[in-house]
Amino acid sequence: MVQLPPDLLNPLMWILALPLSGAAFLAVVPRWRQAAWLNVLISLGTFLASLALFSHRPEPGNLLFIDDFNIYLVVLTAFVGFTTAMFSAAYINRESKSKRLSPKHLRFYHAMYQAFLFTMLLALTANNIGVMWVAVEAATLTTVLMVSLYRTREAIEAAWKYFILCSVGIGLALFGTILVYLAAQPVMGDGAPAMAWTLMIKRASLFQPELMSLAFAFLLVGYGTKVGLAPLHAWLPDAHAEGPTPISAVLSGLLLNVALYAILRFKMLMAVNPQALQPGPLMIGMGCSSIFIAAFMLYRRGDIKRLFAYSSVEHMGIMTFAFGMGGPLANFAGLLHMTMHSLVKSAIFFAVGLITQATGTKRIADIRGLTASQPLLGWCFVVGVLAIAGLPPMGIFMSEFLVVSSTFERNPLLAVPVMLGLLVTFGALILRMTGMAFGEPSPLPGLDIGKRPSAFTYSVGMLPMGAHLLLALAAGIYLPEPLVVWFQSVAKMLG
Amino acid sequence: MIVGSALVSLLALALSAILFQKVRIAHALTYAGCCVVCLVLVGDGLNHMLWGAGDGVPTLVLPFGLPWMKAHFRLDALSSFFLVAINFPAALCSLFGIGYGDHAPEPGRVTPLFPLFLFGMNGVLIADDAFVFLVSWEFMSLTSWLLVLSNHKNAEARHAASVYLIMAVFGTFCLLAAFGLMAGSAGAYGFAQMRAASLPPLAGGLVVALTLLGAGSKAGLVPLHAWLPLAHPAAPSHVSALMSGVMTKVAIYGLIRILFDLHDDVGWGWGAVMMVMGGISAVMGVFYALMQRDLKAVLAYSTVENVGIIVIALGLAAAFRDYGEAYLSALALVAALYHVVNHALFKSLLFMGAGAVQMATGERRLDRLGGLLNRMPVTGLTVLIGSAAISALPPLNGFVSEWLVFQALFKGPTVEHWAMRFLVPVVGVLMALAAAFAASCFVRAYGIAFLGRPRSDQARAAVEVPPSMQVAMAVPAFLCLCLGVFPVMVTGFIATVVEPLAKVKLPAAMLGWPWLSPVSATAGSYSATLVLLTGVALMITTILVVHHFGTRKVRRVPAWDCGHREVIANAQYSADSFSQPLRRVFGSSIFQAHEKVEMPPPGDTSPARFSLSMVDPVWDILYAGVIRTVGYIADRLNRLQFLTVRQYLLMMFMTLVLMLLIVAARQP
Amino acid sequence: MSLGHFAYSTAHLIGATVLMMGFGLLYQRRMTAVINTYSFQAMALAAAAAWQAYVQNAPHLYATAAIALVFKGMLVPFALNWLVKQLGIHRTVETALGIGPTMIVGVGLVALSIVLVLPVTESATAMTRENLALAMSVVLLGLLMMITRRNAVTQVVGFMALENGLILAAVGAKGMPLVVEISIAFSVLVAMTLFGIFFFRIRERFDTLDLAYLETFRGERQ
Amino acid sequence: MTALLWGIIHTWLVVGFAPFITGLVRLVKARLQGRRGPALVQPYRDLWRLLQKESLMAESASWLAHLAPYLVFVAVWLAATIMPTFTTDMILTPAADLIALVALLGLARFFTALAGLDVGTPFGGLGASREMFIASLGEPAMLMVIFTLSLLAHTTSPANLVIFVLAGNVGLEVSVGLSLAAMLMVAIAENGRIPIDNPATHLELTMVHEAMVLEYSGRHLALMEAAAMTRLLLFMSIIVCVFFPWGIAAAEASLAEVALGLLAWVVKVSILAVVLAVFETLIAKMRVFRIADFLGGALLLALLATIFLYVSKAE
Repeated sequence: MVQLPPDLLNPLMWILALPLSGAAFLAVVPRWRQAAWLNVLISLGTFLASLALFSHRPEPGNLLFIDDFNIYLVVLTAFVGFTTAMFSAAYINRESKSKRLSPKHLRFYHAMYQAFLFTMLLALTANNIGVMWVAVEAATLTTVLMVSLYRTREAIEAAWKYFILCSVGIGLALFGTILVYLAAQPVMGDGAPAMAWTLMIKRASLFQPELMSLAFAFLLVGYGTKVGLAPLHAWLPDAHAEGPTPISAVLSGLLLNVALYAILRFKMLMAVNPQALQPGPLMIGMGCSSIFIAAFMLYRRGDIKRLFAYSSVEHMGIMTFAFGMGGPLANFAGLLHMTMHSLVKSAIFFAVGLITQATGTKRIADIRGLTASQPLLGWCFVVGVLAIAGLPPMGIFMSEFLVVSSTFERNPLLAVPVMLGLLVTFGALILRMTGMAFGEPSPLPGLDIGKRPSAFTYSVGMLPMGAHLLLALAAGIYLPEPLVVWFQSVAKMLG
Repeated sequence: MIVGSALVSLLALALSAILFQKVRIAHALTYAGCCVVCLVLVGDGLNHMLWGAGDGVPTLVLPFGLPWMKAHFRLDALSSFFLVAINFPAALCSLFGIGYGDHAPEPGRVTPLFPLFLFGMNGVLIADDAFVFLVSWEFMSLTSWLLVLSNHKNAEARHAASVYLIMAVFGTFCLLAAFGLMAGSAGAYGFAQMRAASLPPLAGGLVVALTLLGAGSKAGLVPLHAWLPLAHPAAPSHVSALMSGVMTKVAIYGLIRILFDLHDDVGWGWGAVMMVMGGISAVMGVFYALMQRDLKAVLAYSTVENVGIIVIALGLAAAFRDYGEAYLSALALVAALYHVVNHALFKSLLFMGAGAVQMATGERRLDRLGGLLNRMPVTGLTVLIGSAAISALPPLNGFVSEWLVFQALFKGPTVEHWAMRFLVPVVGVLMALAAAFAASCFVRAYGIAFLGRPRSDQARAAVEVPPSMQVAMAVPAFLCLCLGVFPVMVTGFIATVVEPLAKVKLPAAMLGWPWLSPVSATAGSYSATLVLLTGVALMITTILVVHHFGTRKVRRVPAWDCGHREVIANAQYSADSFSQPLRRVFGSSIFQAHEKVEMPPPGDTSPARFSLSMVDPVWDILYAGVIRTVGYIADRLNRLQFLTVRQYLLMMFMTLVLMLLIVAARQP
Repeated sequence: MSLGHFAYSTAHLIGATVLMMGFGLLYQRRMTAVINTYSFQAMALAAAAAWQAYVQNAPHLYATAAIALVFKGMLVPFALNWLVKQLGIHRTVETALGIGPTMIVGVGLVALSIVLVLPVTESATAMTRENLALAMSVVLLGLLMMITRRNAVTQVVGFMALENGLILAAVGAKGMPLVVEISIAFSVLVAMTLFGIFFFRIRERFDTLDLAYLETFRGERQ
Repeated sequence: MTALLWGIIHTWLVVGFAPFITGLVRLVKARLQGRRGPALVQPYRDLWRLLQKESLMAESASWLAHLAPYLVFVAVWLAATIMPTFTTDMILTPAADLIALVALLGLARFFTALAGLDVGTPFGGLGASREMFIASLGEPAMLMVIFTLSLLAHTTSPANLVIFVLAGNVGLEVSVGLSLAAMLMVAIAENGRIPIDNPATHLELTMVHEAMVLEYSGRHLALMEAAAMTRLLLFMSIIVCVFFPWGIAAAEASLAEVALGLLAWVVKVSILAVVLAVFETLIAKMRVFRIADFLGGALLLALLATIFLYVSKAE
């Protein structure tokens, strides 16, 4: 179906073709070691291709397009996909030693990884809201398969929950999409143009306001389920907790962003339509409820991966809140927060993966004194948690500062629940982290399974985490001018 | 700009300390480097304060932080004053650290953070916009938190650290809110714009309240003090000295910067609130201190007291200013700043002394010490001077500042409002009580730790600490004396700092040579120099007379002790027995202090046991309450984790229906 | 014009049939009856799609109709019956909410969707509008069924009813592209669901694989 | 010039006259108890004898024990020199005010208590603990009295205070009466008189001040005793000069006036001494923990004094 622009110089083509073909290819590579490294190479290629977008930005086709908004999400996705692939190479290496995954599973895993990247990139670059929907649904299916990879009862349970909830959510999202089409069709005429975003945005002010409002309700609930907004978040913690850690990293770091991206696209359509329902209040409401529920859920978590999954819920809540506030400053804050959260949260999941492999447990109570037993890993973990908790000089402090201050400009009362939620979250994270990172170190049985990781594997495992944290730190201290200009233009787009 | 380069070099030091933490000498070198940098900063601050007035206020803008706002730095009189007041003790602590650093449980976790901590504190002082201010503020909390965690194997330290960081972030949020309100809808986060802006009364009140919460929680005002006595003692002593003697001053700086510079229309009512908070902090702080058995805990609680005194003075200043008494307000500010300097000096001195004791004996519990004055003469002497100074005894510096505060307080009734007039005497009582308690508190601490006979073998085996540490303690001790004897030297400088804030010119005669007569020529005056000279004269006469008419023979004999000689060292008065009368009188009601003596049954040879229990009402009511609430909500919400898919679908359905209803509701 | 009117009333009639079937699903107490009702609904949907294909003369909708007829109308019911036999699932429907109340809620949902769609008069063809109201009702009823029915198979049926509503809306939307792809995508989803039920041996509950296991699960019971 | 002269005379006077007052109190008490009692000059003899004796120092004592008596005596003496007695025209009066005076007494107390703890005997500790306990209530009460007076006279400097009162600006005020009462109570407590403490007791457990100096002998003890006597005189002259300042000579007064002032002071102080003796014979010593109530009462009176001041100011 997808007729790509003819010239092979179009990076967009490569961005999509590489992971797609990679998926097909990896599905037949017999030896998982090569597969792992091929996976890294393909992701690297995708990343480079995405970088090429800066130099050469293709004209928007009627199926695919690149604009200021999605270009940086594409690059971010490709980058995190690449680093995660690196980490996963090291991670899988250790997992196979501990005999948890058979080669067959691993082959499947790598194929699915690329397929997943493909679907996300497709969703990001799709110009047609229908195609975007299909891509998101496909992303769901692939991740479901990866979450159930370990075939433990927990994994299957989690995958099942994920599958059912998200299928229904997807269904509602589709209904919303149809409604949007119906709203657009009288203006845009029949057929594909009425689903092509670039064309719609131009004339969205003429769309049927009632249908648009109705559509947004369905879209917010539908895609909101995938964003993990409370109270639609139920699938998220388990899916994060039971799947392989690299998948948790990309789930939190990328998939949630993609879903939020979809909501934002429709919000932009709403925003230019004066009579339609104002999306802001709804999003603010969902954001606040997510922040609060997640904040208090953190206190009773005993499982390290669920802990950070809930923190993802909280952060998606913050972003939704920020975008709901709207306005250049709040949108800027939201975009910055999106980026920072992707980097830091995936870094934390990398750390968590290494920690669980080292200690052989996911129970927070059994993890102690990491800074003493594994200094480098432990301190990286500490830095990551401090960053996600919003302490300077990491970037998240800046974005949260912006969120709160922009709220103060609009409506100081709204800042109260946000700050309260942030404080509660902070308390929970600090208490848990102090317990895990400090104190008398706990034994590390995990390291005795097989031999200790070779220096190479170790560094490959540590590198992505370090890179992410360094980027977050740099952003917290100094945002380069072009990036800022760019963010600001996007913020203006978001209205 | 010197400050900038100095701070950068601090970062460099931290980095090198991280890299070379295996090398033992690296620690000493790092501390030496910190010492030098701090001295440079002191010099720069002095330079700006004394001669910098001419060439305007240096400012600097760096392309960091918020892209469209950049990072603004500014070094005005107030900043440079605090630069001096903070970096000088910091330099001493670094000097102390050269000898002491290796004795921290894990030096590798302390040395690299030490310069970073200094960096954060100095950053707060020179910040000129809200973002830089908050980042440095938070950075300061962060680094000090890690320093508290440096002996992380100990559960109390971990608990203390967590409480500390959470409280710190709470404070930061309050400050953030205050700044947000001051920035207003324009989102003007530069201090310059904030000065220009004027707020509606409600917002103004909120700003003051939030600032009190934010900076107060860092300074350790009751009831926000709970973290302080946990965290300060938990850190290595030279860091405790920094946190107690220096970091609390940074908090005071924040208070002054916001309430007297950025948002300078604080109603007298808020001034009264500050006075009450200060008074309560002073009394409760020192009373807690009087009950502590741990030397460093005593010092930490006494920090709460001194912060209270400073805040009383600040509250007075605010109230006076609101009533147009610019001159008295300036006087109160002078008193506050003077006490800031003094407390920074003697509190760091005392903490270093405690560190020396800990290094020599490995003990912090008072009841395991004793007789150290004979074994550690220098430490003993310096700590004695420090104790006398913090007990506000002439001719030392502590007395001068408290005298100034009293003088200002006695003018309180000029604020012609009945509430103020009845408040002032009450606060006066509180402050007088605090002063008296402080004296007995430090008689107790010093007498039990340094005098009498050793209560443990470690104390018996104690030896004096290395010279570098002795110097680090001797310098502030000497300064305590100088600042006490020549206050007029300092008050002049402080006046130059205060005048721009209070917008009034202080007549030099009032704070000048030969005596301080701040309020008016006849309203009471104090000339420490004359008093000291007379005292010396009288002392010489006494000695001459006594030795001329009497004999000078002294014979060493066993202690008489009314005939029955007491050989057991533990039969001496212990810390608890010393504080018993005050505990009986005040403690039983407020703190439910409860003494229990278990006598063994007749014929049983086991010893009688004395047990003492006290509770902290503030913690029980406030903090435990919050913890309970959060726990309750968490438990209720936690059920969401254990529902079935169908119920989750139900939640989803409800959300959808709710949305649809909203959409339906807003249709025509 | 007469054809327009006729076309409208016919489409409306078929859509109404689909909706009726939706209510029927809520009403049925016996498993086999539920499955049969579903297949009827699917066939009605097929008819709707075909009619729309004819009216809008959009041939690709015939494909949708075919999928609906063959896959949903025949294969799926067959598979479901087979599953019921294979897994020995109860022949009666377990309800979380009684039949009567469920019907009442259903009526309320239909009312809600009509209220929501009514103001959409201007410029939208009446055909779309009525169609939309029906489709939304079907979707909501499907969701309602998933919530109020305990039994695994009935819940799958609910999910598929929801999906029928979506397809109904899609075919009703004049000239909407990708309808075929979407219906295919959904068929995949449904297939996966059935596969999952069979593979994971979900007997009674959609909720969890194993009721007794639910408590100990989720690593949170420390 | 005269200021310097009067200052020097005053300085020696307060020290030289102090033992006489102590002797007077003892004598009157003895007579009231039906004993002949010691001669008036007995305290001088005691001090002299102690000076001659060699000083015994406990082995466990540190250099602080040697230093303390000198410091204590000088501090008290200094405080005494600040308080004008027979003329307000003295060189030292501007050098310090009443707050400083309180602080100087505090200094003396600080080192007495430390000295008590230094040897490391139970009784020393007991004395120190109780002394600080008493002071921690007495000092605030005294400060509040000073606060009242300063509110009245707008000064904390004793000389100006006396001048103000002499000028007759102070009518018969409730607050003045209250603060006088408070001041008397504080004076009793600070000087360790009955009912707070018994300077003549020899039952260790009832001692406060004596318990601290228990280990001292020879010249050290002499200094401690002298300090105690001077403190008694100081408090008496504070009371008489602030509350009954009649006869005190003002600045550039004639010789005769000064002589008159001197005489007036001697007489007033002696009367007060007799009153004290009578009071002490009439009253019994109270339990240690009752002291809190006693001094708490003093503190309350002082506070009331300020409040009444506002009341009277108000109308």
